[in-house]
Amino acid sequence: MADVSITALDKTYGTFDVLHGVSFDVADGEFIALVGPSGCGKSTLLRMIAGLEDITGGSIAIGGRVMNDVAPKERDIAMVFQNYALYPHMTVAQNMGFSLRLHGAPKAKIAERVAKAADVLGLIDYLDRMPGQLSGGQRQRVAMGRAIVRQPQVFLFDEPLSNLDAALRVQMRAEIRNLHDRLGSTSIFVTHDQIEAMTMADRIAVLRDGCLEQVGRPLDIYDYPANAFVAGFIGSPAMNIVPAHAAEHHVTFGSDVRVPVNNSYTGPVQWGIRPEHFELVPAETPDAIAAVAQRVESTGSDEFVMTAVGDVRFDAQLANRPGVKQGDQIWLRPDPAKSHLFDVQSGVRLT
Amino acid sequence: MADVSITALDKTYGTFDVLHGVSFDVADGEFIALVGPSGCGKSTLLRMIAGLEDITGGSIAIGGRVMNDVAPKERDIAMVFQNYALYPHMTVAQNMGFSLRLHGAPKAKIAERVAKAADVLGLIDYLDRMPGQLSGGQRQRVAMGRAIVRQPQVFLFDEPLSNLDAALRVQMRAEIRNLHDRLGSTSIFVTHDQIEAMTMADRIAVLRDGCLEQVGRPLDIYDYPANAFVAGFIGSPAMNIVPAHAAEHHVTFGSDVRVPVNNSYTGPVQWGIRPEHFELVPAETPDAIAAVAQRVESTGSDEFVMTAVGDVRFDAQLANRPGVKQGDQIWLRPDPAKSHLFDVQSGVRLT
Amino acid sequence: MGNLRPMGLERWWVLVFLAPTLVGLFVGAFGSIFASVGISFTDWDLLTPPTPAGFSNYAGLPDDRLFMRSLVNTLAFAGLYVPLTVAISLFVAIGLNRSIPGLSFFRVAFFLPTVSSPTAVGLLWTWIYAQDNGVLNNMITAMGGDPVRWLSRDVALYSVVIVNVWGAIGGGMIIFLAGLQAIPKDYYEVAALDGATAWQRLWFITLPALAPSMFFQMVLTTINAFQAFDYIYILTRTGNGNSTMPTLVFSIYRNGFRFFRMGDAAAQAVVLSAMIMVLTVIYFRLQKKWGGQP
Amino acid sequence: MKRDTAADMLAFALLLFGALCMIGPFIWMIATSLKPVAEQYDGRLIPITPTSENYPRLFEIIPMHLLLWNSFKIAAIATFGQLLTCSMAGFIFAVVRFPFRNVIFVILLVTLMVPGQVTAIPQFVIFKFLGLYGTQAPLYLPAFLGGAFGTFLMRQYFLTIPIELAEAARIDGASLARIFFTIYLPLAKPALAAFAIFAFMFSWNDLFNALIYLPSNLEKTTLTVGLALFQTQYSGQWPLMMAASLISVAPIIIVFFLAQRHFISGISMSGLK
Amino acid sequence: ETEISFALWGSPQEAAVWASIAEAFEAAHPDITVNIEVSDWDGYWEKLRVQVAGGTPPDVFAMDAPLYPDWQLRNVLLDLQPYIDADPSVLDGVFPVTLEAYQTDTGLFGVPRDFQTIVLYYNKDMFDAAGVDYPDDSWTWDDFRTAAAALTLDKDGDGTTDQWGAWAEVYDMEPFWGPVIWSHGGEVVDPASGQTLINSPEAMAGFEFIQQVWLEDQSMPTEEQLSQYGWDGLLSGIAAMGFSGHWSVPEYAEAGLNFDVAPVPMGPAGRVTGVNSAGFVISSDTEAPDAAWEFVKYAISEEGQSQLANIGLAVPILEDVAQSDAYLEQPVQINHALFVEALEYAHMKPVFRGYEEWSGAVGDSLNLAWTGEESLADALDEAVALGDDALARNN
Ligand SMILES: Nc1ncnc2c1ncn2[C@@H]1O[C@H](COP(=O)(O)OP(=O)(O)OP(=O)(O)O)[C@@H](O)[C@H]1O
Ligand SMILES: Nc1ncnc2c1ncn2[C@@H]1O[C@H](COP(=O)(O)OP(=O)(O)OP(=O)(O)O)[C@@H](O)[C@H]1O
Ligand SMILES: O=P(O)(O)OC[C@H](O)CO
Ligand SMILES: [Mg+2]
Ligand SMILES: [Mg+2]
Repeated sequence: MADVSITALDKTYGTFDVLHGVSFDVADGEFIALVGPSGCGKSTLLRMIAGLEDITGGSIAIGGRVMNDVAPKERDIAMVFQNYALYPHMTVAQNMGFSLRLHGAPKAKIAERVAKAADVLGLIDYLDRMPGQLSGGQRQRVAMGRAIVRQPQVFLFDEPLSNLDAALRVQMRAEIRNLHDRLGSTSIFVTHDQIEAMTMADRIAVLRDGCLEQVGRPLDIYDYPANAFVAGFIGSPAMNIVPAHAAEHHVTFGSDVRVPVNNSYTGPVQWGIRPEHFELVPAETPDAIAAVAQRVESTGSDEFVMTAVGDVRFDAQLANRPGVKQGDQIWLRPDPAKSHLFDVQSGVRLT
Repeated sequence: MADVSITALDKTYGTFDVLHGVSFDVADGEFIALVGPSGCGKSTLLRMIAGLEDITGGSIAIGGRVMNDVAPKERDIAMVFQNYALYPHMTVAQNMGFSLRLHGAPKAKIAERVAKAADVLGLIDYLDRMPGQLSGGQRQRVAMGRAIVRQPQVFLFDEPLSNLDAALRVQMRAEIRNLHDRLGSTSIFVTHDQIEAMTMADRIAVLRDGCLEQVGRPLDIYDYPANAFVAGFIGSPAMNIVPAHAAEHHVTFGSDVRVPVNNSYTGPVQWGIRPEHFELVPAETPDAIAAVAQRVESTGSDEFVMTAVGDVRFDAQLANRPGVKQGDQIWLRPDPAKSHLFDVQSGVRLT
Repeated sequence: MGNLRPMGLERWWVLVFLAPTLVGLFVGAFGSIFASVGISFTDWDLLTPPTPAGFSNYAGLPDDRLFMRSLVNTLAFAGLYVPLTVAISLFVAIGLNRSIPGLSFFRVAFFLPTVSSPTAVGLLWTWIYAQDNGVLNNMITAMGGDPVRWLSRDVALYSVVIVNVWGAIGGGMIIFLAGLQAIPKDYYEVAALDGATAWQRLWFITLPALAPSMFFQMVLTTINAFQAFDYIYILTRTGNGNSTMPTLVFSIYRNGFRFFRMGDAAAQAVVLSAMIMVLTVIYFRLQKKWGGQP
Repeated sequence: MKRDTAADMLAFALLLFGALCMIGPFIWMIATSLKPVAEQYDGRLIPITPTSENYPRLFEIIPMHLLLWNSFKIAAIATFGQLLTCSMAGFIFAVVRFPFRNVIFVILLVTLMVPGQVTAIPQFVIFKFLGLYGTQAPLYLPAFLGGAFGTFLMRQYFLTIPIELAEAARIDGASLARIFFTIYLPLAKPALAAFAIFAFMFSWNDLFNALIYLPSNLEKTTLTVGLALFQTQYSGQWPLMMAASLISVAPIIIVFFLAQRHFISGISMSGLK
Repeated sequence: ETEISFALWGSPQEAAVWASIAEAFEAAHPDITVNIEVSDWDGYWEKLRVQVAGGTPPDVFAMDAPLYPDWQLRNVLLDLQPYIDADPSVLDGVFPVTLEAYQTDTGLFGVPRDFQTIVLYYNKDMFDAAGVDYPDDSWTWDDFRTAAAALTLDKDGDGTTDQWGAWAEVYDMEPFWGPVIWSHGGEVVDPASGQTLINSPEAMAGFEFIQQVWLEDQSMPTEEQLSQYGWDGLLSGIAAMGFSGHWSVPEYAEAGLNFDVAPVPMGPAGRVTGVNSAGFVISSDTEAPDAAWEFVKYAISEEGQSQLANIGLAVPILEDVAQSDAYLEQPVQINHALFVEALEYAHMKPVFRGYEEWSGAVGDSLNLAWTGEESLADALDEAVALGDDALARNN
């Protein structure tokens, strides 16, 4: 049993509060993605779970046992560090096999597990290199390898794929998730990559400035963000959030733009709509917003159009590269079912 | 004038060849993205341009002057290191202002430029911190800041955004491109992020195993990849590439799947189709492929379906989350205009 | 090793930075190395012009009873002194790199013997080792034992090693303390997660990361061992400036500067240097094997 | 990280024992220096009639203050010279690649192995030729010509500083001199502190050169020479000799005390990812 | 205006005396300035070697007679014979035995400055306390042995000796074992034939006597014991008798000892003591040989010697001065005349090339006998073997 239970966790560096009363539980065998803006405390939280950082307040339990005062090595945890922290004096193979060696595993077994991990990670040719002779991505993979040969109860990953190219990432994503499922271990995975979080995790925890904003299943968070921050943070490109006035199944904003929404709330609101929930429609289509394309970026598959309606800026992501040009006048129809309303003050979702 | 001209560049570490005869030119004021799999030599190339790495063969010229033997500080270059390389004993502000200080800039000017960069980078609150007290993303931003306060002739960026969250990345992307345009400097930008490469760069250079595979404008590379490697590498999720037989505007593969293509080549080929160029169609639609969904991942906006047709695996990316479930029998129609054919042996594009 | 290749103006800086050392090397030390080798092939009394002697100075060494005795003494001394000094000072440094109460006191305590000139403390040790009323023998007789003749021919080696180690721990300690400071904390964190015990951290992380300091300390201690003079002289000297436990430098010093046989002295110095160099090369190898930077 | 308190306590106990062994002789030394001559052979640790008279007496017999000042002046200048030139050379050896680097470094190392007396005579001739015989210059000038020990020490330390820092600074526009002074030196504080102590100590304890170069009159010479003269003369008077020894050791202890807090750098090398 | 440098070993006090001599000299020779350099014994030779090898020795420097041949043979000393030939009266009245050491086949490269004969010192208080009669000229070595045994005491009864009958330096032949061997009819060394002679039956008899006093009776402290007490057993108050030259007088007096001197005891071959002299030499490289000679001449003149006699460290080389009040009526009142009388039965300390190395080899080996590590015979064999090696190396 290796469920992780975090209760009212506080962390302070000197006078600087990093975490404020963070609580959540990770079930045994669950895969949790931890996301949040840079500097919000993700690495700190992982390091506290690992036992590398003192706990200012609250508690951390693993498998039901409070770990606040337990040495890291007693916790049966493997961690991939954001800065890799490879041992510079050991080869790739030695780095990866180190913990098994510490646990007295027979040489053959170490070699076998290292070889297997190296194979998955595309490091077979580099096993005898020193870390100093590796590229950034290769180092990151070694750091990864060091964790996965361990097969511990709990995995902690701190942005383990950030230096890898797309193809490798996709492959690694699947490998990590497979490994997790095979070992039945519990994983906490810090990432800034939406896709990683959405596709790999059973649940996502969103952290902001040391506070937990929402924990939930990926699509729940995507579809029903608990507040404007989560709405804006999850999904890329980010949701458009516009101050507006809601009344009777529609919102109005700007000089007098009016769009339908599936919500009967009345009063001042923040209206949210994701860029991909606009449809490019012919001129004057009902409920469409007239906008001017200010900048167009193509991602290959899609077109990302930055527009403005009066003072209000919108981004829209249009499938199949319709060929919008900068300066074009276009009509965008928001999907009323995909609109979100948030409280003006608190940002909390209004339903 | 700061065009960068790279001619027949070779690099060897001991007996290990990292770069083989790489040649390309970067025009003055151009923004080039350098992409390629992990370990292909991107960082090495940047470091050679910066003057940090010996040139085994070939030459590098900046502004028409051969730089092979010119000290880095004479090259008027700023670089963001993949591993940051912040000065551990200097505060964030000192790190960022260091090069201006070296160039004898007045204090007020240093402070002003640092403040401005810190503002853009969201580091205002951290100016007095030491690097050791920063999160990974914050460190990366400091590394970034150190380069941008310089306003040099040439910028070299080595994966400068890899540790940032989506929102910040989008913002930084725009900021970097703006800065580049405003200063009129030349930029070479290593990234593993497709979107970054596609949206920021004037041209993309694709490197594989130390060889340059293709240099071209982003959409050209996306739409007309020069070979199967580039096709597979650019675009995420990656293009499906299937051994097939082409004849008369169609290809056949597997037991007897047959799909139309806009190409009259005849013979054995590799047929390529991007996941986003499938359409989910009702059963038995002409030209559609019958496939079984083996795994479905949702990225929020899209659905990513891994399917198989007999032994052949396909990935499809379907907009608007149609709600495919694992095990469903689905029909996918590839867009014939978006099909690519590559030579079986050489992988070269066939037109 | 850093491989920054200087370009343009940087080349001048390299020269400027090395200039003092190079001048020192050429003016002083360098000349004397070659001079020593050269002199070893001559007979020279320092005052009248040298006469060529071929290999005779070397050939005579095996028959020189005093030289052979001092060679044996030196090897025995080094064999004990080097490992003891390195090991103890390393452990002390590791101990003092922790946050324990009274750190400054400990540092000073361990360093005291190093700063004190042998002439000042050596006398003290003759008292500690004294046969009658010596501190050690007083303790032994108080416990009913027989007084030991600490500085007699048989025991002197050990007594002298103890004093020399005592005097060298502090020096090693500060080298290691400085080296320990340069080890990033990350490594210990990863190792802790990997399940390393304190000993394993020491063995697998601290020691390898300390390789540059260790290499330095090994080389230096070896050189010191082969050149140890002061304490040995003070503790074991006999009436005419000789010693009951003469070492190689003793022999070199006496031949060259007492008896003006520079040729013999130089030959012995060359033999001494050669031995140290062989050991240095061995350390180099060992260290490379360990994966560190030389 | 969590401290391991049991290990800390064990370490403390071991260190305490070790420290007592280390300072034992000094306690004896202090005790003896506080004894009247009549009690010097009584074998007791605690003086029966403690007296501090040996100290003032010492200053009467020899001009201690002048000797101390001379030694201090020479040691301070020499230390500065060593710190500067050895760390410069150590930096180049550790960071820069240049032709014959390893050869020169090995030759430098070999100089460590040559007994000091071998170099004494050529050196003497040079200083005599320069007209510096009889002045203090020969005691500190060589310190400005580098030295194998310090260069080796500093090089070993500089090797542990990630080379990327030098690279980043080079691109930032720093000359090698700037890299050295603004990046490497500040980061090498622990090693510099250690080396400073060594350099000071070497100079302070140097008897041979002081003997050879300085006039022997007690106003001009160093403490070591003064003490050597004094020791032959008062060899049976332990309390006096111990007082003299203590005074000669005290300044280095003070220097050590001042330097030792710099052993802890206060900067974790975390500029790198 | 000429400047000459004069180097010597000794204490600062001794330097002060020399400074006043130099002052008087300068008063008489206004055109010459003398710079005095004093070092302790070890430091003196160390410095001298570097200076001489570096080609810049002091103009005038002190010399110990046994070491003189080594220096002389290296051609670094100025031949003084021409000066003496020019003014033979300079050496008038000098004890001939002191000159002997400096005379060579090729000339005279040094002149004595003072001399030292070895006598028996004794602590009157200890004799009084033990009720033993003071030594006198009737004493034989056996009397010495008996008295020494009687004076060896364990005063506090803790089982260890705290007062010994006598002490002696074991290492160098000069104060003790040389006179013992000679007075037993033995010889020490024959430099001409390159032979060490201390294993002759006569010499053996002398050594056996020493061993009896030392090891059997334990009436003398070992070297280790001495080192603990600062070497000089009389000075540190742990021994009742000792053998030394005149140089000990000021020290003993200053330490407040109640002491006097007696002749060394007689042996089977009569009474023999040793004599040794310190001298002046002039560097052959000196730029001012005349001025240097003037100074040397002054220092061995009656005036200079009288002043020197007054420090009480040594015996003047001029018979007149040695008989004068300047020497005999020193502030410390002991039998000063005895040191001069001893010349009659004094054997010159051997002076030959390689003396230093030879004496080291012999001393080290003999030491093994005194510590009991080896039998006397074995130690002597080793001493002779190593001593002969050393002689061979130097010829
Ligand atoms: N000092 C070295 N010695 C030997 N090989 C090296 C050294 N440095 C780098 N390499 C190798 O050179 C190749 C190119 O490295 P480089 O750092 O340029 O890759 P990269 O394209 O930047 O990769 P990444 O995206 O992972 O950072 C890699 O395979 C790496 O292992
Ligand atoms: N040693 C320290 N002293 C003071 N503040 C610190 C220290 N370490 C981290 N911080 C601060 O704590 C906050 C949280 O840091 P943490 O590393 O947990 O962020 P993160 O969420 O992992 O960010 P990133 O995605 O950028 O890595 C940051 O604002 C950082 O500046
Ligand atoms: O992490 P520490 O402080 O226990 O030190 C690690 C040592 O190398 C183990 O003794
Ligand atoms: Mg982090
Ligand atoms: Mg790279």
